[in-house]
Amino acid sequence: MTIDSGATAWVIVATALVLFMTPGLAFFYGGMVRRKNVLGMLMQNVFSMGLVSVLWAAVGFSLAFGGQNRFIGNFDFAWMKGIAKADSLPGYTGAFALVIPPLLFMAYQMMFAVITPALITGATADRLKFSAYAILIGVWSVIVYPIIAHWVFSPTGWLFKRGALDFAGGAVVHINAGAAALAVVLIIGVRRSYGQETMPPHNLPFTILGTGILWFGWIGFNAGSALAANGLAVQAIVNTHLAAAAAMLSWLVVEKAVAGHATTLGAASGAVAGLVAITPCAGFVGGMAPVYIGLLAGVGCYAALSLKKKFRFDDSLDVIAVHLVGGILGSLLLGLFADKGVNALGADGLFLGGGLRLLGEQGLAVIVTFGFSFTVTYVVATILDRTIGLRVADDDELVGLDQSQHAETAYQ
Amino acid sequence: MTIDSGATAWVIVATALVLFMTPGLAFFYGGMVRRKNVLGMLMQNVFSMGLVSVLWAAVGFSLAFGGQNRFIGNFDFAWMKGIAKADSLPGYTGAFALVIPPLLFMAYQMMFAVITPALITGATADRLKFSAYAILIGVWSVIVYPIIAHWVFSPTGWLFKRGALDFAGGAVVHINAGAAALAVVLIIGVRRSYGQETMPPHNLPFTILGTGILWFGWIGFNAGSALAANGLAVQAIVNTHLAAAAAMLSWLVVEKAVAGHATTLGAASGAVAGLVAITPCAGFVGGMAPVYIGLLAGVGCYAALSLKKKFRFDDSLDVIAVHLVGGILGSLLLGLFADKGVNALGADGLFLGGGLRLLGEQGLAVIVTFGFSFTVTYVVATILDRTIGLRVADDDELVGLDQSQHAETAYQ
Amino acid sequence: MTIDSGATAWVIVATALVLFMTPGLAFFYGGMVRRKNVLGMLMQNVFSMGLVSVLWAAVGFSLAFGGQNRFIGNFDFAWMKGIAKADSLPGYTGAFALVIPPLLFMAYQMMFAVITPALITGATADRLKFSAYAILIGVWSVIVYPIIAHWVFSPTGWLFKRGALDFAGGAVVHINAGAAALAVVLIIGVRRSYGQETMPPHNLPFTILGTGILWFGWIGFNAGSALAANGLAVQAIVNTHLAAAAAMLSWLVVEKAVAGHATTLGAASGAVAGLVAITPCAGFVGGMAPVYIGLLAGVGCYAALSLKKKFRFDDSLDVIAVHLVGGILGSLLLGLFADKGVNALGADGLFLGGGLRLLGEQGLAVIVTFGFSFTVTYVVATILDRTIGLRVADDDELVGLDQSQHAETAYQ
Amino acid sequence: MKLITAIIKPFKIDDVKNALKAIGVQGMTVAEVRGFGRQGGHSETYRGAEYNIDFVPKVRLEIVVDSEQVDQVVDTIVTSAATGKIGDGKIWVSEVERMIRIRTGEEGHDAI
Amino acid sequence: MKLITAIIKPFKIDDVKNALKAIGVQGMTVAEVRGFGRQGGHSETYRGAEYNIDFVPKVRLEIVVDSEQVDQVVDTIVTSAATGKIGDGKIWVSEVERMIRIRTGEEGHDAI
Amino acid sequence: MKLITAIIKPFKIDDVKNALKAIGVQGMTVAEVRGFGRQGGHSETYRGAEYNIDFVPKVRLEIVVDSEQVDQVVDTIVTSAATGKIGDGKIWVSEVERMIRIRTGEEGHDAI
Ligand SMILES: Nc1ncnc2c1ncn2[C@@H]1O[C@H](COP(=O)(O)OP(=O)(O)O)[C@@H](O)[C@H]1O
Ligand SMILES: Nc1ncnc2c1ncn2[C@@H]1O[C@H](COP(=O)(O)OP(=O)(O)O)[C@@H](O)[C@H]1O
Ligand SMILES: Nc1ncnc2c1ncn2[C@@H]1O[C@H](COP(=O)(O)OP(=O)(O)O)[C@@H](O)[C@H]1O
Repeated sequence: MTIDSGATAWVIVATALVLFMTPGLAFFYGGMVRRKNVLGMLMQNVFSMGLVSVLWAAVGFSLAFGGQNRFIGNFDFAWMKGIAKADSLPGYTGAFALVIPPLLFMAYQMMFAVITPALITGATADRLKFSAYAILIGVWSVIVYPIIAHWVFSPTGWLFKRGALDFAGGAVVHINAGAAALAVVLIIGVRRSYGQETMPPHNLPFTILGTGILWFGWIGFNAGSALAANGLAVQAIVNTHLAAAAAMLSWLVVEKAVAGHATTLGAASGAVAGLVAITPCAGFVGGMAPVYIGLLAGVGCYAALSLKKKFRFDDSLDVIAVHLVGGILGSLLLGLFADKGVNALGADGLFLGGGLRLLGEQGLAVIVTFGFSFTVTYVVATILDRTIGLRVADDDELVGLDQSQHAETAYQ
Repeated sequence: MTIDSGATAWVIVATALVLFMTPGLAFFYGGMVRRKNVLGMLMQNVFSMGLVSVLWAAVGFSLAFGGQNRFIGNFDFAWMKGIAKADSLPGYTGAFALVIPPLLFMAYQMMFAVITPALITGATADRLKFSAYAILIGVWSVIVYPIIAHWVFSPTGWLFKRGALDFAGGAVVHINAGAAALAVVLIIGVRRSYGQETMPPHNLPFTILGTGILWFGWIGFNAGSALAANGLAVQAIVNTHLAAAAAMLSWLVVEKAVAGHATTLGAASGAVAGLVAITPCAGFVGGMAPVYIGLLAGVGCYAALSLKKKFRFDDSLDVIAVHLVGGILGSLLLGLFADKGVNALGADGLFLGGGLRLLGEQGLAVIVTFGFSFTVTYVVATILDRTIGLRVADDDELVGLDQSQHAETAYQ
Repeated sequence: MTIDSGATAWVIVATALVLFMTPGLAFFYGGMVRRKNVLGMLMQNVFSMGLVSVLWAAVGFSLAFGGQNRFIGNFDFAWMKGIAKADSLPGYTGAFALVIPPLLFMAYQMMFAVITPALITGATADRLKFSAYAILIGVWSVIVYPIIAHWVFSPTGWLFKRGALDFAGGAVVHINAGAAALAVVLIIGVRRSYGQETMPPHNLPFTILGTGILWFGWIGFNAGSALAANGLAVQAIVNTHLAAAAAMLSWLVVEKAVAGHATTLGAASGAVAGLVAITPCAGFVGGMAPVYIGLLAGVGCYAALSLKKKFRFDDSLDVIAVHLVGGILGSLLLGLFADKGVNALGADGLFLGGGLRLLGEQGLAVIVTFGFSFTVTYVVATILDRTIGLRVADDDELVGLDQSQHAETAYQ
Repeated sequence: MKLITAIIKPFKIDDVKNALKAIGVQGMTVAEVRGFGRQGGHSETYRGAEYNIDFVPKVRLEIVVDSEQVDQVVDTIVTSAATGKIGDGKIWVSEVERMIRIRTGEEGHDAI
Repeated sequence: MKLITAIIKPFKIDDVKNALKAIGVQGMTVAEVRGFGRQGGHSETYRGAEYNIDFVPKVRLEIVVDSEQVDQVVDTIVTSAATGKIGDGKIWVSEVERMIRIRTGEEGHDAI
Repeated sequence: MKLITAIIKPFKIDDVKNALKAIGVQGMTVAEVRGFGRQGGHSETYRGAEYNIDFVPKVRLEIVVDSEQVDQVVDTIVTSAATGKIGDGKIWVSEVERMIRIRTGEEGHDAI
């Protein structure tokens, strides 16, 4: 096992950057809720940094990356056992063996595990009981996230082996979280007075702040997934940035055309949509492809906003339109734009002469990830709802989460 | 072409840091405008991340760094063509050949191209029409920025060849943006009720937040410009930090003496003034020079605040006093303090026994940059003003940019 | 002296991260004060970035790391003299010689010197005169901080030589600042109407923002202290993150049990308590130890909140409970959990079979650091109080620091 | 002419506004206020220190109407703002001597 | 003594204040409020969802004056606050029975 | 019934509230306002540009009480809000014709 200090330097920083994304997400969402619920939102996000990290050290990492089974990890690395010297960790053999300490790989992946369940909070904003949330993401981080991570990210996972590509978590993070969000939203129901009362964002500057932090952190998320400081990481940073930029533009253009104004919330949403869509592709495409992917993501996610109207669910802050749809779009577009010239470990997509094979694998990964996450989350959330209840009492919702769940007031 | 993974790691991070500066700038400015214009300000900054990035990938980078012509680049790298393997890129030959992937150089420079036009927004705060802004910076990022970048940053550029020094963009970024800001401000005119109504900053904590992010990001801006993780980068980080610190102190002292109080806005402004002034010098001076440069920048930029009163233009958030004057100060002070002992690629300034040669070149670079940017921007802005109009309608200004341009309310 | 570019890359970034912590701290504290004092708080923190940096370049670094004396440094490196080529700097010899430029070591340490006195501001919130604060931290950064840094961090310092361990500043930063805070608080007295008027936090989202920035920056603080991009840095990042996570959880559990609700301020406070406690331990423990240390820190610091009630001092934002007690806890727990297997330069604690030796040294370091900092600060603060006065006039306190000290209004 | 001042629960503002619109009220002025009353406040505990927050957020409406309209407006507010729970708020009515529209200088009934 | 309440456009506050100062008004109290009226609101579309913002920002002035001064004050407000566009606001006048200065306990005219 | 409106210094709100509670006042409504008066404002200089901030932060209390209680309430406010320094604020009293509790529809004394 050779350790490269440049690669290690970069992945340490990338780990810090991804960590910073969760507070960023908290503000991205927190700005969009009503004033009486902002602390509730910030808390749910920040709490994931606490709970999920400890669970990851305890069992999550091991369940995701331990052992050779194709469907699930094992407990070899549970309770931080033997990670530091884990030559047996998948990824540490062969021509493309990792050149960073295994423990760093664990830390980097931990930050992904933290932010993924936090994404759900946007869908259930303003009504999810804090205790139910804590249990939900606790369970989820043990029986949903590590399993999908294993399938897709671990070289021993079955989707990985089949050739599905997911550079930084289009499926593992975004489709996974989006599907879970949809499941919980269907059970928890719409916000009180949804559709009657106006519920505009209470602090859009916070949303822009969150967007800035997310964009910044996403460079760690995507370029860090190269797990080295090399040309691949560089390609990923360029792709990531260009996709976000392009998606912001296309979202704004469509918004201007449809609703009459280009909004700051639209700029923020478009950028995030682009970041989501490029996530699976970041290390597998090149040239102007990220711009095209971004442009399509901006339009596609904007169009997906209408889903919740059509199907009458209350995905409060559009997790489904942005993360689920954006993740699916990115995963499938990779089947078109993937370019082996960019990454020898990748494949050629339809446009690069690779035929439909990759697109098929991507489609399978999308369906399987969505299906597994949605189903298991639906069951877990149902059980929670029938026992302690997912949703706060009506009065608590009226008075707001800040006061009812945390006995605090955001602004005095 | 040898790639060093440590250098690559650092420049990737520096790229992310410079990216983060644009949201930082958005908050720095956003806190200073009135409550009804904060989203307008945030949007203009964030929008630059979208538009300019895509333009940079399309043609900007190539116009700045392609080919061997002394006055302008070419289209060799347009539409992301052949950058990844660009051994022909200037800077990749000779004893000091870069050791980072060419694509990373492109990405790093992209972030400079993004933030530069965003700097203008501070001068035109509260009255610039969003559509006019979008066109203005779009055009500007193709016909102004890349050309000046070519002259000064590209080893084939004429100012570079003459020996003008600009480590991280004193001329390319700050004088350039400041001159453009002045041109636009002269055309767009003063804010409605300027001088009659009080227009104090609406959220100074946001301005401090922005300052913190800018200072943090500026380490990427200046130390990243070493394009390697070596002693030069380290010298740049030390110089950058000390200049910011010293300029904060001198600004506060003068402010206390003149106006009676040391203000937080003064601390923020001083720090940014120091950061601007040290930008051209960061990799060319050493010892206590950054402290002296900072002290002078704090005083000089504070004094420059009165320019707008004297000449009765409404540079709303003092882009000219801070960026134009700060950039000029830094560029000229480099003619005094430059030290070849710090950087063999630099020169000795007057105080180090180098005579007046460097100062002369710096003066020429200042004049040429200012003249070109001011003139071209003036023409572009005039055309815009005569056609679609630069300025929002009176009623729109009254009601604020947030509502009139973006149909949004910042705080509910 | 060999320079490793990966190590250099990482420590440059770590320097930037620690720099970013001071604005983060400003917001962490700033959110907790009343609306009329928020700028006063932000200013005090930001001002430390100005003043202390310049003092560090002038004399601080040299006093901390110059020469071979066991009790104090010298002036060898004062005014930035000869740092760049300082092979004579302690730490640059032997098997574990540093592989980063000495100037980078100076820059990295500078950021520690900046944030340490800023920590005090939380204790004296809402009543400390700005001029007195400026002088206090100026003096303190010359006669307190460098001396303790010398004792503990410099290989020639007496506590270092005895074998006291402090990876990233449990004693040098947290106990030191906490002791100084206690001294100043005892002299300055309670806030006007303390205990009668309600003084709840005015902007908890800012506190959460600050927490996010602090957590992010702390990775630079602790993992950067490895001064290389190696396995030790990785161990430190993992330890840091897990301790913060665990402490957040234990604080929230206790809070829920005792006061009925898990609060966002509690989540923030717990995380910071964990970060403080792991600071001395970050590079000396492994496995699940950070989780245990974190859990204990959360409970311990929560319990320490009652100290101020019992002893009736007004440590406004709980610097003593979080930093002093957290720092002491961490330093002592290291005596139990230290593991030479993690770091050959460390030692084995009680639980790893090392007996009580390390615990004894840690105890000594705690007592000595506390005693020195408390005593000297008490004397300095008393002199200031008797001369210019530490505290603002009653009317100034009523009207708030923003207006009385800085003639500014935070929000309009 | 009369001034009707109503203190209501914040989340009722849309309902009340719509109900008033429906009976032809064409203008009103609204402010965010804090109320102290039987409803009582709540306590918040920050790091172990308990704060009693006696005031609860309320919204204050002012509506100037012709004297004949008072009863209808009052009834409409009562109906649309009531939840039946403590803290629903108060309405009080007082005399207005003059009412002027700034734009036109019109007075009295025309100014409303 | 009378209480004059005026609802005006926010950007007019400086003009009105200065005009009132000029005619010798020595005190007033100002609050930020939201108004509903003929001016109508506007709609905001967040991610495709349209919100009708019925309320527009206004500023509310309260000035207690001697009865003789009422006309002058009202006229001054009308002049200085008017833009001639819809939404300029309203003024209403009501009777005040007592006025007390807290600092001194003075009553009536002296307390103003 | 009377409406007592008091403009006081913000930091006095807790004292006043407690004093009023002590004499049996069961409800009041409070708003943050800005006052202009003899106290004068202050000036703030941002980057060399001076702004005169004429308005100082105040708190506005509204209390509806039975007519008999007016004197006691006014006196209590005067006592608990006074600091003896300029800017302590004003109290004014006006007539209320009706008072209704929204929850129950009760009127008059019972509604307070
Ligand atoms: N005497 C009063 N004068 C002015 N406002 C009052 C008075 N009493 C109550 N209020 C306002 O009415 C609100 C509701 O009153 P409260 O006593 O809590 O419940 P209810 O309306 O059910 O009687 C209070 O929060 C306060 O804003
Ligand atoms: N009947 C009313 N009672 C109280 N305030 C009113 C009333 N009608 C209007 N207002 C206030 O006056 C403002 C302006 O009224 P509006 O009808 O929009 O225009 P105009 O003043 O030109 O008639 C409103 O926004 C509202 O604040
Ligand atoms: N005529 C008035 N009408 C309404 N409010 C007033 C009037 N005069 C003063 N106020 C309010 O009372 C506050 C205090 O008044 P001021 O003249 O400053 O001091 P004092 O209360 O000591 O006379 C002002 O800030 C303002 O809010």
